[in-house]
Amino acid sequence: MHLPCRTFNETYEQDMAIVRTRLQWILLAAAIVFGLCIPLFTGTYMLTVIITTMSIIIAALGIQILTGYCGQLSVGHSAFVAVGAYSSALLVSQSGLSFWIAVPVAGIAAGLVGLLVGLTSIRLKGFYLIISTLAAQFIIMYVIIHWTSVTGGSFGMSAPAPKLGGIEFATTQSYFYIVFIALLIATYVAKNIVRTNVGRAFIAIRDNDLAAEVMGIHLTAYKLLAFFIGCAFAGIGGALAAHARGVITPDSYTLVQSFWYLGYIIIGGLGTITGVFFGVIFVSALNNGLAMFLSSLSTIFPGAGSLLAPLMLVIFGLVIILFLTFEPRGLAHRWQIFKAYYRLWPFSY
Amino acid sequence: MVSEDKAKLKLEHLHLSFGGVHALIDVSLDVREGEILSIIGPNGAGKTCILNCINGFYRPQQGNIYFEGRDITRLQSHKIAGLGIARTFQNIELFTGLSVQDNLLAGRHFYMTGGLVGSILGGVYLGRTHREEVEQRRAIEDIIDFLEIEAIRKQVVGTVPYGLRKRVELGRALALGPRVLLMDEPMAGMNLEEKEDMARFILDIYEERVNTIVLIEHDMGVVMDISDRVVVLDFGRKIAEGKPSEVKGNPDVIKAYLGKAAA
Amino acid sequence: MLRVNNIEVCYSEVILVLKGVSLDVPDRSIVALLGANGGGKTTLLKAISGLLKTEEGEVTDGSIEFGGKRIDHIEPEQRVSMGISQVMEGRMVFEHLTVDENLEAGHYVRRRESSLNSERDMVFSYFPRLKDLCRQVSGYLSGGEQQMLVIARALMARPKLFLLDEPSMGLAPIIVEEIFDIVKRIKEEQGASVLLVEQNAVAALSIADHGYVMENGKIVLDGPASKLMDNPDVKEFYLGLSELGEKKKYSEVKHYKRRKRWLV
Amino acid sequence: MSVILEHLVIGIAVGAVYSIVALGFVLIYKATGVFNLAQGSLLCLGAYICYFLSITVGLPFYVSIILTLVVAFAIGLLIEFVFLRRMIGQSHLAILMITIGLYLMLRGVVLIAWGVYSKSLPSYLSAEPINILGANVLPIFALSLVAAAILFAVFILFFRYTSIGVAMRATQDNQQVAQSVGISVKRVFGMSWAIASLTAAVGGIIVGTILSVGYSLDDFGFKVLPAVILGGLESVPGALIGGIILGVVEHFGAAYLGSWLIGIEDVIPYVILLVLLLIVPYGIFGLKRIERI
Repeated sequence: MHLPCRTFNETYEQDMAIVRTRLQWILLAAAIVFGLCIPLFTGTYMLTVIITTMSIIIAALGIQILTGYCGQLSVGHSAFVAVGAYSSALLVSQSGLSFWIAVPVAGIAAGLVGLLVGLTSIRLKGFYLIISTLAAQFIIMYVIIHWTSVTGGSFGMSAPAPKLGGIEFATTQSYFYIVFIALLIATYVAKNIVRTNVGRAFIAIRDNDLAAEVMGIHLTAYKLLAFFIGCAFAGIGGALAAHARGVITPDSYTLVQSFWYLGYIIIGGLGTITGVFFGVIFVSALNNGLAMFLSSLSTIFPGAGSLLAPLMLVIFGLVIILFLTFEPRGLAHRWQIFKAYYRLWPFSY
Repeated sequence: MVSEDKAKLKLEHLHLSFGGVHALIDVSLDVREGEILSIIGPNGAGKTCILNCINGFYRPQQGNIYFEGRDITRLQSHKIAGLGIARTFQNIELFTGLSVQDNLLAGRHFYMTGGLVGSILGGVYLGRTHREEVEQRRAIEDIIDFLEIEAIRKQVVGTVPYGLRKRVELGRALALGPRVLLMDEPMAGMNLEEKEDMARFILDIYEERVNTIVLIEHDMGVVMDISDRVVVLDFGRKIAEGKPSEVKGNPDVIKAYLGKAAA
Repeated sequence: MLRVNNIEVCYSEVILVLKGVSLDVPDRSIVALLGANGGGKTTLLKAISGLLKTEEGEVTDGSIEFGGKRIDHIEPEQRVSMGISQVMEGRMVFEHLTVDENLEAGHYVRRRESSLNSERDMVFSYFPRLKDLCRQVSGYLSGGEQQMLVIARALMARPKLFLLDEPSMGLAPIIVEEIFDIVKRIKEEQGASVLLVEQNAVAALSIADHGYVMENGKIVLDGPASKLMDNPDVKEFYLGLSELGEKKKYSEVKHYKRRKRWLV
Repeated sequence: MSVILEHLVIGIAVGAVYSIVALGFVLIYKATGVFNLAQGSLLCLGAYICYFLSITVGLPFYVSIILTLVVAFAIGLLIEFVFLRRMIGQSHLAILMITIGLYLMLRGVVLIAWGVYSKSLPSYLSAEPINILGANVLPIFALSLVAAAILFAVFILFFRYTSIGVAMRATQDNQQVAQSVGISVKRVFGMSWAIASLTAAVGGIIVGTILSVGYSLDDFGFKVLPAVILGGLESVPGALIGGIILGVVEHFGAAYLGSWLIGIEDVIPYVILLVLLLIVPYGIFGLKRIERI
């Protein structure tokens, strides 16, 4: 919104650019270089946490597009993540397909399932639409749990690590780079979708579907597109996480997980791409911080570690409520205020 | 300017009812190329229903609507918009989360053909989608300038005051590059000064941009002064049609709508 | 009866909407409040009725007195039972309820004091048309009928002070006439006062005893209604008459506008 | 033939339980416009409180039932006061998310307080089936039929004939306008949460007796959603009929398809619901939104 001091837009191209000033380019480059260096100084455990967080961000970008931008509330996001995870795992381990093809295909598969669920959005709005995504959550997970011959049922199945021309990306370090690059691409794609014509159509539908129609926006087509894109991101995020862990079980894709995805974008801020990063990283940090605290506590009180999951539920639920009550625009909004404050740095007013 | 026989928009024997309530009964009317046509009538007479039928929100049970000779009765709303029929709403229906500029750009939706792949790959610095965005920005700047809303270009619509919002909505309708503009109570809730501004914009639009305008309005001063023809509705029926001066003197209209004061 | 002393109103703790507004509504009188959109008229009404709180608005300075008691910190429902009823703009009926049930909801504050039926009959004496519609779902009424219903609903609480917000908005001239007649009758027969916010200045000043003009959150002019109608600025900007007293034509709107004197 | 009848009767009896849970849902939605996804959590909490009072504290069962209802009423008031009061006037979506937050929180609380293992309530009814219309039904189901009948009669009359009932419906229509006619929106909200929590506790005690008391009872809130939607979000009679349809469909599903597709009864309601919603988008008894564009 506000430009740094002494920066003026003279052409529409400049006005539209995401990365506008030289400083922003430098910061972006620095961030990418820093990202690439992460494996050099973190341990395997920490790196796994980071990889998981990054794949969650990719999936959360999907729900941000679907719910945050297009306004189609989804309470079944983790089921679409599951579709991606299982498709990719099946394609690699059963059909022997290469990881590099399986992941995009998994994304498309999840997107298509999403499209099917999205068909209900043509007639349903608001609370009634929640039901169809909730139904998707239950029905998809029912199929995964009970189709034991294919999915291994509640015992789960394995998702082999990727290979590229004989080189196995078995180490956490090498897998980090795959996910990191995927995250960069996903962010770039998401940002582009939401700031061009397609994104404007999504927001138009979210804010006022009647007016959107009068402006010539094909409601059905764009709602379905939002479902496809949102669920495709979920699928790709799910597939990447699955291969990172090596094993997948249905209990990582419960309704509670779907609520977590909604929580990420509430905490980060609905309708912003940056917000997704803030939301997921915030919750992930909270979760891991709490885990560390409890495990250190369990030396004094044995059994404190088993409190992690329920305690995290309480804290997460409370954080969602607090954000909705006191900072409904999420962390991204705080970040905007912070940036505006340092706009004239080093001479702040 | 008004050509007598060229009907831009033709409504033939429209019947519309909602569960037993008749909203429109056998309404026929022509909107001629190059005129400002006002539709007046008491509340609930079916004025807005006519607009809703024209742009495809409601499907009349009987009757047909032709636009430039083409039957549009059963077309979907977004297709009708694409043909060049734009409208504004009684209670301002803007995209409150978008900036003024993006609201207008959303109105240019039809002119952007890049689609999804284009916007994924070329949205930022390359390709046709990018050129398109720049082009459309130029087109809407023209409208922004025309409606004198430069100062709020980048403001989120939710924070813009009421009078200006009406103008933004008008701008969004213009962004569609329409051949017919339907306006539903553009002056509602405005004071005299704002009404004058709005009247000026409507007349300017009529001269420079859209030569066929359909207006629903309650302010008789505005209706009688700026419209070429007036159609009067009452309980879903058309009870009068003609030049403002003719309608003003029509005893049926006085009885049903205008009241003693106007006589 | 109502005295507003120099109040300031803020939204979301930042946006100052009213900047020191004072206003009096004497007993048994109609006071018209004119002014441009976004000038703060509706905000003033909501400050008086207490509905500001649901919109993150707050009276930050000054006081509002009703019948000698300060009311600016009490809950809206208490103000209704003290005798202040607001009729909000936009014909806000409870659209899924029938006409009868709407009236019953209006009677809620007096449910222990008077019988529903007698109050309803009193209201029907002003709005005979509603009697025939009483089993209908109010969402399907016409605009004029809805406007009558919301006034009737407010009347069910037997208020001493009506706050009427834009009762003529979007209504046919003939209905506006009818509604204004009824408002005048209510004032005379019920002994109530009315604070009327209205864009239709001609109609408003014709029934009002006193008038205020409000712009940008300040009162810029006030006086007896007859005197206001003679003021040249009011004539030009609110009544639509040129300086010679002729009606202006919209087809000849100028691009240059005379500046209002009170804004300089 | 008699087999089908027996399935039908049992289905209806199970459905009565669903309707009680659905009723709590409808009550909150009707008065406050909140789509309460934490309804199941209230049920679960009710069951645990009853367990706590009757087993842990050791009160006589009937005393603990009454105490449970009192506590549940208070909890409803408390939840509304602490978490929802500030949200009056906010968007429905935001409030929906608050209830999601509540769901997560309450599940956490229950897990911390009572752990993951299920508990059982004292057996206060005989396990001898009784005969209704030729079908053998457990007494608990008969009890739930009676409870459902009483609750529904009370609430239908309440909304139609009392001023407070009308005030609650008015508040659902438009909060600010309700306030402008002197209805205390806060009181209406508090009341409806309290009543809904009480209803949920009744459901919790019944469900807890039929199954057992465990943390996953909160999923019941989602299980009855098809019933709520089917009946229409704001219709009390709709909740009754929706609940019974759900019970019957589920029971027949389990009886006739369950042998091939294990657990199919859990998803059948959703499949049917989806198909139905595409035909009747507002449910069977739902209010059609009155749109005046």
